[in-house]
Amino acid sequence: MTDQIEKLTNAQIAWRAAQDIADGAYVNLGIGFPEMVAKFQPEGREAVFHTENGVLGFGPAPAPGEEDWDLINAGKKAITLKPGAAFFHHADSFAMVRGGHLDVAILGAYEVAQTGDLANWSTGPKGVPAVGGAMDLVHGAKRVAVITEHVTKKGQPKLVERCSLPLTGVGCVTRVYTSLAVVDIEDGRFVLREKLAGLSFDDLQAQTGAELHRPGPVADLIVPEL
Amino acid sequence: MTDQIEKLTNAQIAWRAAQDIADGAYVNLGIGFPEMVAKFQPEGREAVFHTENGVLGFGPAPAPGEEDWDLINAGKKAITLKPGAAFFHHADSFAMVRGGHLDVAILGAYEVAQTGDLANWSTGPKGVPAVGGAMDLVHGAKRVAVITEHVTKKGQPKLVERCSLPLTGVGCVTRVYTSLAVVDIEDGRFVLREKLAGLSFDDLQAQTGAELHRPGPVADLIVPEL
Amino acid sequence: MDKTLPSLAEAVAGIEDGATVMIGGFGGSGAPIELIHALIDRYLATGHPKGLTIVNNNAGNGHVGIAAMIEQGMVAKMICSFPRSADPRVFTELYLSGKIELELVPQGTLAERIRAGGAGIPAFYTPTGYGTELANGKPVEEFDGKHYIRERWLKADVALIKAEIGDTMGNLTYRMAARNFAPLMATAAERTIVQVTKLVAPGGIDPEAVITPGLFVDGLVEVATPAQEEALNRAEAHHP
Amino acid sequence: MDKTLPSLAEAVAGIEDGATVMIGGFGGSGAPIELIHALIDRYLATGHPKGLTIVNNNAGNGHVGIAAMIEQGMVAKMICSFPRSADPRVFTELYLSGKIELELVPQGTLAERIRAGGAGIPAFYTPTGYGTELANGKPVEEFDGKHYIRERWLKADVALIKAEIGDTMGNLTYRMAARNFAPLMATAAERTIVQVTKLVAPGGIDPEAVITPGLFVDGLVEVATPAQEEALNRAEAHHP
Repeated sequence: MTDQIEKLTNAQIAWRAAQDIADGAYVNLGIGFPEMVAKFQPEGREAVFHTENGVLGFGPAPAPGEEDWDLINAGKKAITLKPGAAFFHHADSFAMVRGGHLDVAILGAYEVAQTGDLANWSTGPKGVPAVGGAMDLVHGAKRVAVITEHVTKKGQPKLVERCSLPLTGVGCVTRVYTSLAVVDIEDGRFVLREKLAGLSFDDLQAQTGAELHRPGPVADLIVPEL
Repeated sequence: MTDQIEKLTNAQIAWRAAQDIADGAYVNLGIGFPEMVAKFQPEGREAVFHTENGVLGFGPAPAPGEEDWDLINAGKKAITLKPGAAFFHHADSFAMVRGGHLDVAILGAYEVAQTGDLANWSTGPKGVPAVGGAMDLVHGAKRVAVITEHVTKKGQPKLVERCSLPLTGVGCVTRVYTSLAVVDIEDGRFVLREKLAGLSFDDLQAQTGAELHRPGPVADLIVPEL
Repeated sequence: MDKTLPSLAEAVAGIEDGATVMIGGFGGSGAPIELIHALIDRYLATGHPKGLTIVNNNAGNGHVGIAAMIEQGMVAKMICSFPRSADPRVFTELYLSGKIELELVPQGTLAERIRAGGAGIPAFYTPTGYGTELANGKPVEEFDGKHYIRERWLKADVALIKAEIGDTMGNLTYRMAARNFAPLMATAAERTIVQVTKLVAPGGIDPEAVITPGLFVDGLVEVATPAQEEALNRAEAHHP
Repeated sequence: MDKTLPSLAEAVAGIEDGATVMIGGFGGSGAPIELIHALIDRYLATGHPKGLTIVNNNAGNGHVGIAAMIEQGMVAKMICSFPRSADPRVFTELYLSGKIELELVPQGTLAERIRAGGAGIPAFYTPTGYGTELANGKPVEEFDGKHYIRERWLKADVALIKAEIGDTMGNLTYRMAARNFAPLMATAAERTIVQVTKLVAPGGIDPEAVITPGLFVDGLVEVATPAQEEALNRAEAHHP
C-alpha cells in the first residue's frame, strides 16, 4: 500500500502540473497550493499568469520589505510585475475567466468526481462559507485541472464517483494531478495516464473512490528531484 | 393659423431646449438637428456632452482643415476636446446611456405620442433601415426630450395619440420642444406649458394630433433673437 | 463644475440608516480607509448610519476599515464573495451568533452584477454556480446545449471608493491592483464618493488614461497620504 | 512570446469562406483599412474568403474598406446598427436588390452583445428595443415593473482591429475615438488580428494604460502610417 512507497510531495505534484503548461499559455493558479505551480515552469517556457483581482503578467513575490500592498494576487500576497503586464477591473478580469480566455486553470480540491464535478469551496454548513472566484474559474479556462493529494489526511479517496461535499462546478475538471497519479476525466470516467512506478494498479484503485480506466498505456509518473 | 404667425426656427427651438439644461449636466444630443442645442448654452452654464462612440466632454467642431478623423462624434463630424474629457469603448459608452447616467438626451422625432412613445428611426419598410443609438438613448437619460417642428412639411401633426411609424421606444419622452410650443408628457397626456404668444390655444390644438391639456398656466414661448 | 468636498466628514454626511453601501477594495488594496473611518466616526458621534448593507469582496480584516464598521455594530448585512481574511474574527463571531446576515456571491458574479447595475442590464445569464447550492432558487436556462443561471443586477445607494488621481470633474485613475471593484461600484451607486490621493484640475488627466469618467462621480475629497489597510493590520491598528 | 506577424497578407491568411468577421471602427475612426484591403487582395487573387458575415457599426462608406469588400462580392451578410454613411451606395444597391442580408441591431445592444460574447454571458436583458419591431421574436421579461427584452451574445471567428500602440505580447492602446468597438471585438473572436501603428517590446506600454490585455490578441502587424478611411473617402479613393 501507499505507506510503503513514497508519494509525491506537494512541490512534486506542482512540478508535474507545470510540465503540461505550454510556452505563452495564460494561466490562473488557485490560491494556496496551486500557486506553487508557477515555480516549476520548464526551461524556455514562460506562462502569463492571471489573477482575479485584475493583473495579468505578474511575477514572483518581492523581497521581504519590498512589498507594495496595492500590488497583490487573489490570495492577497504581494507580487511583482513582468514586462507586458496589464491592470484591469474586476468585471474585465472575470470576462477573461468566464469568457474562456485562459488556457489553463489549476485548482485545489476536496473531491473530484469521475463526471468532472469539483468540490473545493465548502466542507459543509459549519463555519463561515467563502467561495471567492472558484465557481467562476471552473467555467473559465479551456482546461481546468486539479492538483491534490490522492486521499484525505484520514485516508479517504478524493477521487470519487459522486462528490459528497457542496459542488463548486459541474463537469468542469478534465485532468487531476495527485500525489500518486495523473488521471484524465473523459466521458464521465477516470482514465489513468500515469502512476508511480512502485505502485500497483490495484493499490491505486484501492485508494480511488471510482473505477480507474486504462484505455491506453499508463506511464510512470516522474519523481523529480526538487 | 400658423401661416399668419411666425413659428420658431430650428435654432430658436434648440435655444429653448438649451435653457432647460442645468450647469454641469451630462447631455447627449442626437445626430443632426439636436446637435444645434450645444450652441445655445446659457451664460455661466456648461454642460458635459456625451457621444455614443466613446467621448465625454467634447467641444465644438475644429476649424476647417484642423479635423482629426479619429476624434469624431456619433454623426461622424469632427469635434474637439475640453479639459476633463475622457475616452472609453462602446460598451462603456452605452453603459452610461442604458444605466441612466445621462441627465438629458435630446432627440429628433417623426412622431411623438401622448403616451411618450417616440418614432424617429424609420419611415417604414422602404429603403435601408438604420437605427444607430436611438433605441438605446430613449432609455438612457433621466430626461428624454424631443425637439421638432410642430407639424410635418405636409402639415400633418407630429404630436399624436398613437405613433403610426415604427417605434423607437415606448413611453420614453417627457418633454417636446416644437416650433410652436413646449409640451410635457404626463400620465399619458400632452400638457401644454408654453406656446407662441400670437397663437391661440385652438389654433395650436388644431395642429396637434391629440388633446392638449392645461392643468396649469401656459406661458408665452420666448422668441429669442439669435 | 467642481465636485470636490471640503472634508471627509462632509463626504460621508448623506449616508442614511439602512443604506446599501458599496465599498471598493480587494483585501487591503483599494480600501478607502479614511472614508470608512469618517463614517465610523459619524456613527459613534450620532448613532447613524446604522443597519447598513455593505458590498465588498471581503468582510473585513482585523479591526480597521470594514471590520471596524462591523465591530461597531453599523452593519446588518454583508454581500461578498470571501468573508475570510488573515483576521476575520469580527465578522466571524457576529455571523456565527446570527447577528449579521451574509449573502455569499461568487466573485465574478459579484463583479458582473455590479457592472450590470451600472449598465442598465437588470439580469444576465452565467455558467458560474450552475448546479451548486449558490444557484438555489435562481432560474436556469439552456443556451446552445449548456446550462446557465440567471443573476440580477446589484445597485447601491452609495459607493465609497479610493482612487489615485482625480480631477475636480470626477475623472479618476487608480493605482495598480487597487483598481479592482472601484470602477464598477462607481457606476452602480446612486451617489459615488471618492477619496483621491491627488486632486488635479480638469485637463490634469490624459483623456486616454481616465478609467472612471467623471459622470459616475458625485463627490471627491483629497486624502494625500492614505493609510493602507494591509499595513494597518500588520501594525495591529484599531479604529477608533 | 511574440505574436507579431510578418505581413498583412499573413495576417489575413487564415480567414475562411463563410466566416463571421468583426471589424473595428465607427465610421472612419478605427477602421483597419490595411487589414481589410489585404483581405480584399487575397480574395481577388484566390476567390477566398467569400460569403462572409461582417460585424461593424456601419456598412461601409464610398469604395474603400468594408464598402470595397461588399463591392467585390465577399460579403453575404452585415450585422450593424447604421448602414448609412456619406456614400452608402455599395451596400444600398445590393441590399435593395436582395443580394446582401442585413441584421439591424441597436448600437448599444450591438456593443453589449459583443461584450457578452467575450465575457461568457450567453444572454442578457435590456430595455433597448422593447416594444419596437426590432424586438420581434425576442423573449420579454418584467423586472421591478419594467419591461426588457432578452438579447444573445455575439461572437466571431475573427476580429480585425486597429490599435495605436501594441507590444509583441498583444497589449494594446487606442487613439481617441478610434477605440470604439475594437476592445470589445478583441474579446469576442476566436482569433483577433490587430494592425498597430507602433509596435513596441513588452514593457513599452504602462500596465495602467493597457486597454486590451494581450490575452485577447492572437496576431499583430505593424502599419506605421495607416490610411484614415475618412480621408480616403474625401479623396474619392477606390480599392483596388
